[in-house]
Amino acid sequence: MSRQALRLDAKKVNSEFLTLTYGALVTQMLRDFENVEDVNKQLERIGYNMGMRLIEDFLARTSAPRCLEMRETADRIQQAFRMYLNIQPTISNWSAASDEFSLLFDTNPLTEFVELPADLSNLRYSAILSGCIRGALEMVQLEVQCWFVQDQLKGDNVTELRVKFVRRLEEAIPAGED
Amino acid sequence: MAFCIAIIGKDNAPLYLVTSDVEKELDLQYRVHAALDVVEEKCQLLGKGAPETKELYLGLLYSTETHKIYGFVTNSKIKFIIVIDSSNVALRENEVRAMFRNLHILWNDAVCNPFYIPGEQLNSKKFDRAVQKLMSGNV
Amino acid sequence: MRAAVGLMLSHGSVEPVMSRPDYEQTALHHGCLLVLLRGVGPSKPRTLQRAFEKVRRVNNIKVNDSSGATRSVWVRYIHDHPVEHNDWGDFQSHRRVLGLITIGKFENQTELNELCRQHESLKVRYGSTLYETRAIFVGPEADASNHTDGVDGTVNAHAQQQELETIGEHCNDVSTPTKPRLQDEYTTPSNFKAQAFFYREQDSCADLEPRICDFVNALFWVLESRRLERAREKPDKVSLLLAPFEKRDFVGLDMESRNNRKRCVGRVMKNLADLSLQAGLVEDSLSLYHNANETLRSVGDSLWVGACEEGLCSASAMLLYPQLHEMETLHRNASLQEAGTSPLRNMSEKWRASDATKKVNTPDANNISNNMLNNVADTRITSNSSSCSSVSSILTTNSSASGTPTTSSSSTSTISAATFGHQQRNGELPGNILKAEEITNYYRKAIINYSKYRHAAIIETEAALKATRVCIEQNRPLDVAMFLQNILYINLSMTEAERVKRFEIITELYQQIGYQRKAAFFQRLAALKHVQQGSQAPDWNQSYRLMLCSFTGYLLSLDPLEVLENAAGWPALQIDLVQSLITAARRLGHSALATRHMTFLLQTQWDNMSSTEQSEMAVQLQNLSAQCEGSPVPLVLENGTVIPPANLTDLPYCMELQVKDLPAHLRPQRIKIAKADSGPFLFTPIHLNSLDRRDKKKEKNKIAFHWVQNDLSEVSVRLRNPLPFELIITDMRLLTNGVVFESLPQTIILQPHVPTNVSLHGTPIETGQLDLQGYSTHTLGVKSNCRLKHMRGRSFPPNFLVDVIPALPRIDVKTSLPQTATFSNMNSADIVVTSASLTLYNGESASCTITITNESSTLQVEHFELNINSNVDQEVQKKIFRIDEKDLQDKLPIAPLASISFVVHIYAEADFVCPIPAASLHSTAAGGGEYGPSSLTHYSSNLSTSGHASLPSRVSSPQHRRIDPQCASFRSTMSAAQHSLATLSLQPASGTGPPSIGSQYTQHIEAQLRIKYSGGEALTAGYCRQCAVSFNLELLPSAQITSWDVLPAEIASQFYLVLDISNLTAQEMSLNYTHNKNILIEAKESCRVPIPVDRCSLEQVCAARAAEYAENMERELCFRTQLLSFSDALSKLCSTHIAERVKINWLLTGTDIQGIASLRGIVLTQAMIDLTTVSPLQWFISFQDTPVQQHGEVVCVVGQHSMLSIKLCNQSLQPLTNLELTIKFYQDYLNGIENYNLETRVAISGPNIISIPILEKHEQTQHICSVIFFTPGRFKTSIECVSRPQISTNATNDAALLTRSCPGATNLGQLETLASSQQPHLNIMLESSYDEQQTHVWKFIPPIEVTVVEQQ
Amino acid sequence: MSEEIVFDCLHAEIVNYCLGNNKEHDLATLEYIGFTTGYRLIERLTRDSSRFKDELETMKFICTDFWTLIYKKQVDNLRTNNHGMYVVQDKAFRFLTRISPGAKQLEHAPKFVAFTCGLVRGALSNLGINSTVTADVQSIPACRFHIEVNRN
Repeated sequence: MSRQALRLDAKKVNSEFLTLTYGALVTQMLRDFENVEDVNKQLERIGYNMGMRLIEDFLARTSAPRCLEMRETADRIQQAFRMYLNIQPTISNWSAASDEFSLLFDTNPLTEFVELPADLSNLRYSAILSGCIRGALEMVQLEVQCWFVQDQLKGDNVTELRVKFVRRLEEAIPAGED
Repeated sequence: MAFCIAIIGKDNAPLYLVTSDVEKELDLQYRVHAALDVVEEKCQLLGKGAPETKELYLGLLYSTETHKIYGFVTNSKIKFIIVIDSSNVALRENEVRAMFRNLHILWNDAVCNPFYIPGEQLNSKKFDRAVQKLMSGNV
Repeated sequence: MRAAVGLMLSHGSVEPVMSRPDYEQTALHHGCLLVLLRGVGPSKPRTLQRAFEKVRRVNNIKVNDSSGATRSVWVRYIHDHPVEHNDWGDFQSHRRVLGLITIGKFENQTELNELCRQHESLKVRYGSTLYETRAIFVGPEADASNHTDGVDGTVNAHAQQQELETIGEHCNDVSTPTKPRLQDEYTTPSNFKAQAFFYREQDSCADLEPRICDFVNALFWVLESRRLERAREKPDKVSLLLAPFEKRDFVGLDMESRNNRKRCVGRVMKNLADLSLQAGLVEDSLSLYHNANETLRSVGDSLWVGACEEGLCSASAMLLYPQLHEMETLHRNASLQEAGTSPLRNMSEKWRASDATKKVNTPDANNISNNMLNNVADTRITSNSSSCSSVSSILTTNSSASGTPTTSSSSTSTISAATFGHQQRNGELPGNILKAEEITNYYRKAIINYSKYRHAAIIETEAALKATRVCIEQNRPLDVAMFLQNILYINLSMTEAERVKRFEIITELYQQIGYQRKAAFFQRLAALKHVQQGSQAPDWNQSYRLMLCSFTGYLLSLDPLEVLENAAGWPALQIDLVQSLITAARRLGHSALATRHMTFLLQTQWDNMSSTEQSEMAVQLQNLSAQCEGSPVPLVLENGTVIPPANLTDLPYCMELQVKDLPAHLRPQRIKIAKADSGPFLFTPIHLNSLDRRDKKKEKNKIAFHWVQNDLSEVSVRLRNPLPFELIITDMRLLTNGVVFESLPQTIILQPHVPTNVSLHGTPIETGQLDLQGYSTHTLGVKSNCRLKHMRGRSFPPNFLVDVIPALPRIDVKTSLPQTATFSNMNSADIVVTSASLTLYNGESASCTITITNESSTLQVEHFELNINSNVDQEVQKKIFRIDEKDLQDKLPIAPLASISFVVHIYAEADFVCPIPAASLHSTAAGGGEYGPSSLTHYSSNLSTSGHASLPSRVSSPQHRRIDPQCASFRSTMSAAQHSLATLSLQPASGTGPPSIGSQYTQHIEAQLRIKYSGGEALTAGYCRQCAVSFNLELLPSAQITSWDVLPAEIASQFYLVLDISNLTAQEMSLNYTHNKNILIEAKESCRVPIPVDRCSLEQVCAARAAEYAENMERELCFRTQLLSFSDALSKLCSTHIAERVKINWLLTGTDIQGIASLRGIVLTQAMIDLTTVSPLQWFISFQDTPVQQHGEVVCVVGQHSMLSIKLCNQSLQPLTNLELTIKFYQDYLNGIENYNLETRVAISGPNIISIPILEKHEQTQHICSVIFFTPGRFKTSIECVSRPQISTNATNDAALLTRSCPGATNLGQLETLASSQQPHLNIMLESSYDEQQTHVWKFIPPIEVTVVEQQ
Repeated sequence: MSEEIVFDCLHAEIVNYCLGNNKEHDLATLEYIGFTTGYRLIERLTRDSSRFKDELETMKFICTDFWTLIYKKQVDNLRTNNHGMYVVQDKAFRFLTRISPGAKQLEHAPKFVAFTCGLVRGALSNLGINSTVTADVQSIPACRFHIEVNRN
């Protein structure tokens, strides 16, 4: 490692690299599709795929047992965010049936530098996150819905991601189990 | 505390210019523009083995009875220029340096906005706000 | 020394501060003798210029001093010199004027006196410092015998005194050699003591230079003496030298104090240094300065320390940069010109200079100077590369302003610089000289020291400028910038004019180091100063000039194209600059320029302006152009600056430009010309053609179609008005090159932002290639040429190329028939120029006269060809339309403006025959001989309801198709037709299509009479035009044959054609069916008419068959699958047979409308055919051995058997097979009832049905039987012979195959021979190929009537 | 590192995305995404480094510091012909380590280097060096990048 690089905080560079690359991807997509909704879908899908791969890594690292109820799941998700994006969303707004909760991000590395142009107000820039959660949970037989309630990019002061339990999937043993 | 902050592109096209007093904007723009010769001079001196420091801060470009004009160049050949009030003797040079550093950081972030197209004029609320802060001297 | 003090006092009153800085002063001037060189007298003609130059040329002389050393003495000539500056002579001795030279021209004594007077007064003025003066008088050529009238003797006395002391003795010895002649004619006034040189106007003044040298020499020696004086002074005696403003400071101070002594000594030393420097003792001066510096610093005499430091710099500079002397000469010229271009050149030679001085620099210094040189290169690039073009455009102005000398002088100076360099190398440099970079520091120090004294402001300013110039020499741009910037800091009270001057100097110096932006900045300031509010005499002219020059700095060019090209610079500033330029132009009252610049602004900065700005500017432009409208021509300023045209290419914004083809009916098209005489031209079209093709390959801006000489042509443009208000464009027309083109002006009004299509018209006057470049507009009061190639961001080709072919004649077409309201929906309807509509009853005929007028006044129509095409098939069409081509061609050519006419004959062709009813079909299929009245009545009845309602059923009947495939085919189209007539009229008739059926209904026929015509050169070039007349025919049903039948006639050679004819018109119709047989039919009624017709002879039948064979053979050869069957041929034969013989003329009674209904296309059943043709069987019937005659009465007796002999003979050309002879007796009760079961009344011996397997041609067969009648009565005998088919269809196919595969089977004869031989399959073949499976019935008609009587 | 895997996933997805839609221009798109990323990233990474004297200095920075930061390892070899051609050798290139070596994979290699080519080109271009960056993979996961500076 050279004198130069030492000065730069590797962690920071990592997340910036990620952020910028993601930004480049989004803008490219906006070039590719004229319809913003398509972009949202694409991003969500990409997130979904990533989620499916990340969960494996996650389970491998934290040999965490299968969680039995949503609250545990929520904690894991929180943990995952800390691990992968080193941000810690706060979990809140549990529904009465405690099958639905919100992740509140006061910072979101993906949107660190982003400023949405007026004409892209309906772009869900961070759609990848919701996709990720869905993808990951599906791998552990949890079908959830996941959507943005608030977004700092749209001027809200937090970014709120809502996660709702739909059903347990009964399929083959998920990766990393037992 | 600063009259004017200007950002000038690789090709010396103005990317961003803000003044504390809109009345003076044009006049200041003229002054900033005039400063470019010296900026270029200083940029070229580097690499000519000149004793010049290798730091991005170019120092005082020139000063008049009313204005002091400082320069700064990024490695990507983006030039920053800050015009301050000559009468303001309180302002030390290293404060100017600090301003440049902050400006540089702001600029970096602005450039990292995926929706900003490099080389084009920068218009960003975020940036405006931050720069205003910077000019008024409370960062 | 007393003098000095006295002098000091004498000027006590004078304002101690110098009035203004001497901006031209350089470091080297410290070492020069200052000489005031003045033109005097009323007229200062150019002729004096030579004198001035000669004088100026003497700026350096070499003198050998007492010690024998050579001194290099420099002179600086100045034009004027504020006298108070002399007072600073103690401070810096080079500020003293030491010499005076006046140059004046005189015509007569009085003028000469005046010159003398002025010279003298100048002497008085500067008397305090002058060492020497000279007067140069240029006198008239011829002897003007005008004598001196006494000059006023009252000349300043004491001034005279002084002179006498100084130059008294010079006068005597030098004045003698001066030219006597002029001097004799004119005498200088007695009080004029100065030494004068007289020259004739045209005199080359050869001896002037040496004389000036003498003069300088003189000056030197005086100076030298002063120096020595100074040098000899005792340190303890020296008095205090003072700068003018210091006097008060030292009043009443103890001059003897140690400090002040030091001060005195130091200052004197410094003064001595100055003098030595002037006297050419640079090294001495160096050391003196150093010492003085020491001494004075120790006493903190800052002002003078500064002076010492500056002195050191000057002395060092003199040694290091002697070439600066030359720079000066160059500079003098440069200063005249606008420095726009200078930086480049100055730079380049700068480094040569520094190269020369390199040796003396310390190593690091010299590699700096190396870097400097790269650096210089760079600055040059950065400052100019981007806008070198724009520089060039400025350059034109400068060169024109300053003339050539700049370049020449620069070159000389550089050369000399080099030589100096050598000298330096030879001469060893003193050790105490300042190093290059030290000089800068010393200047800095000096300036700081000066800056401590308010009154030294000017000294300080000048020092800064000198420093600047040295730094330029050293290529230290940053230091230059630093010093120049410093100048602005120095606050000295000066006039606006002075400030402007200061800015201009700064500008110039910045330009020398290539700081274009800085230069521009100050240039602009200067420009603004010139006209700032409150300034009593605003100089808009200067302001304008400077603004224009500052363009380079802002990367602006005068040429809009360039600006748009290298879109660089700071828009906001560019806009502002141009705006203030406009203001200046306006104030100058130069509205043309104002308009031009405003146009420029709109054109170049459009994208950088907000929409509101845009419209504001547009409005301003409108106001400006109101005074002087803009046009696309270059403007030239007094100084020769050329302001290129500015066009508003995008106002309005052109979205699309389309070259239009001529209207279809005028479009030129190629014709093949068979004309032999057009030999020479014959190649032109082909050549042109090939050329076109080649062009199309390489250039896409080549237009595919042609325009025609003298034909109005069109280009359509799509425009958008980007302004928020209505934009009026007048005089918009096409811009073209190449062939002469008359474009028509066009005025349009564009609403804001609404794209509008505009068509521009024009007429090519010549033939050849036309180059469409764009269009010109006149909007907002500005004329613009908007060329495609200048319209940016719209992938337009640079131009369009259209070929213009020779003029073509043009015709007008009229018809004698009324025009149609309906549009033709045939293809290429666009060429239709007129139309004709006509309604006819089927079978009726009419004619239409068409008149062609040649509209062109010069060309005649030589080539004229017609063709008709329509929605009916060729055959029918031929029947409908007839034109006598021959007669037409005779009328050609059509002379200009003449007209011809020709007739089109039109016949309402239709098929009057309706297909046969299904009913009768069945009956025939059943084979029974049972048709006629019954079927007919049935048919007519259902006709009366509606003839066609029942058609489909008929169509679908299978047998029918079997009978006649073609019919089937047309039926199907027909049925289609019934459902929609439209389809009918649309599809061009296939087979015997539409017209043949529609006959019961009104049908529409559309046709185009297409006319190709040409003439003149175009014809020889192979072009013509095509137009068309569209015909709209409405054919109404008239007579209609709804059903028909064929009955045997009384005589075997004839048959009766019985027709049901119905009148489909709305009026009574009289029908003439056979000669002199007429019948009237009510509207919508029908009636039956019998028409006797001769049978169709066997020969014809054979012919038909022969034809058919031939055809079949052919078909086989081309492997057609379906063979015709005999009956096809035969039925065709019969139907044409009938059609030819039977014509039915109808006439609508009470009108003259009449027509002919033909029976063409009548379809016959097999039975009918058998009746139509002569029977192949010949009957020989005898009863009781008595042959039975036609209608012959046969009588026999009851119970008595009688012989009935039936003999058959085959008359036809082929065997008849499976014949079955039937004999039946019956009783006809004449009430339609016939009784066939007569077992009790008659008996026949032997069978009454005899089968005959085959009856070869000409073969006879006989059947004899005996008949017995048991009861008397009237009996009838029907004898008929039936041929029944029995070969299966697939056998037919085999046969067909066989026939095809049978190579020999080419002609009829052969087949017959084959037939006679007994090979069964051949039989099959034959049978199949002629009499295919059809039932034929041949009767012996009429039936034999037998009357049986009782026995007697 | 846990963050790395996130990026690796993203990178993989980007590759898929580009190859997902029509085949012909996908590598170009991929390269371009890299370009814009590099162009912006370098702006930040050079914030604290002093001005580069010349091309070589710049190149050094890109090929050592920059590389190390992004790819978590130093390049194994950096050579130049001093005529504007630089060759960077990475024996275990980050984006190739995850695919199993083999001839079949080799033809897929371009997908995994295109982004980086763009990244480097972008970074250089923002530092005022116009270049053409190509890569060749002989045996996964080894990879060589050729940076050719386009003078003038």
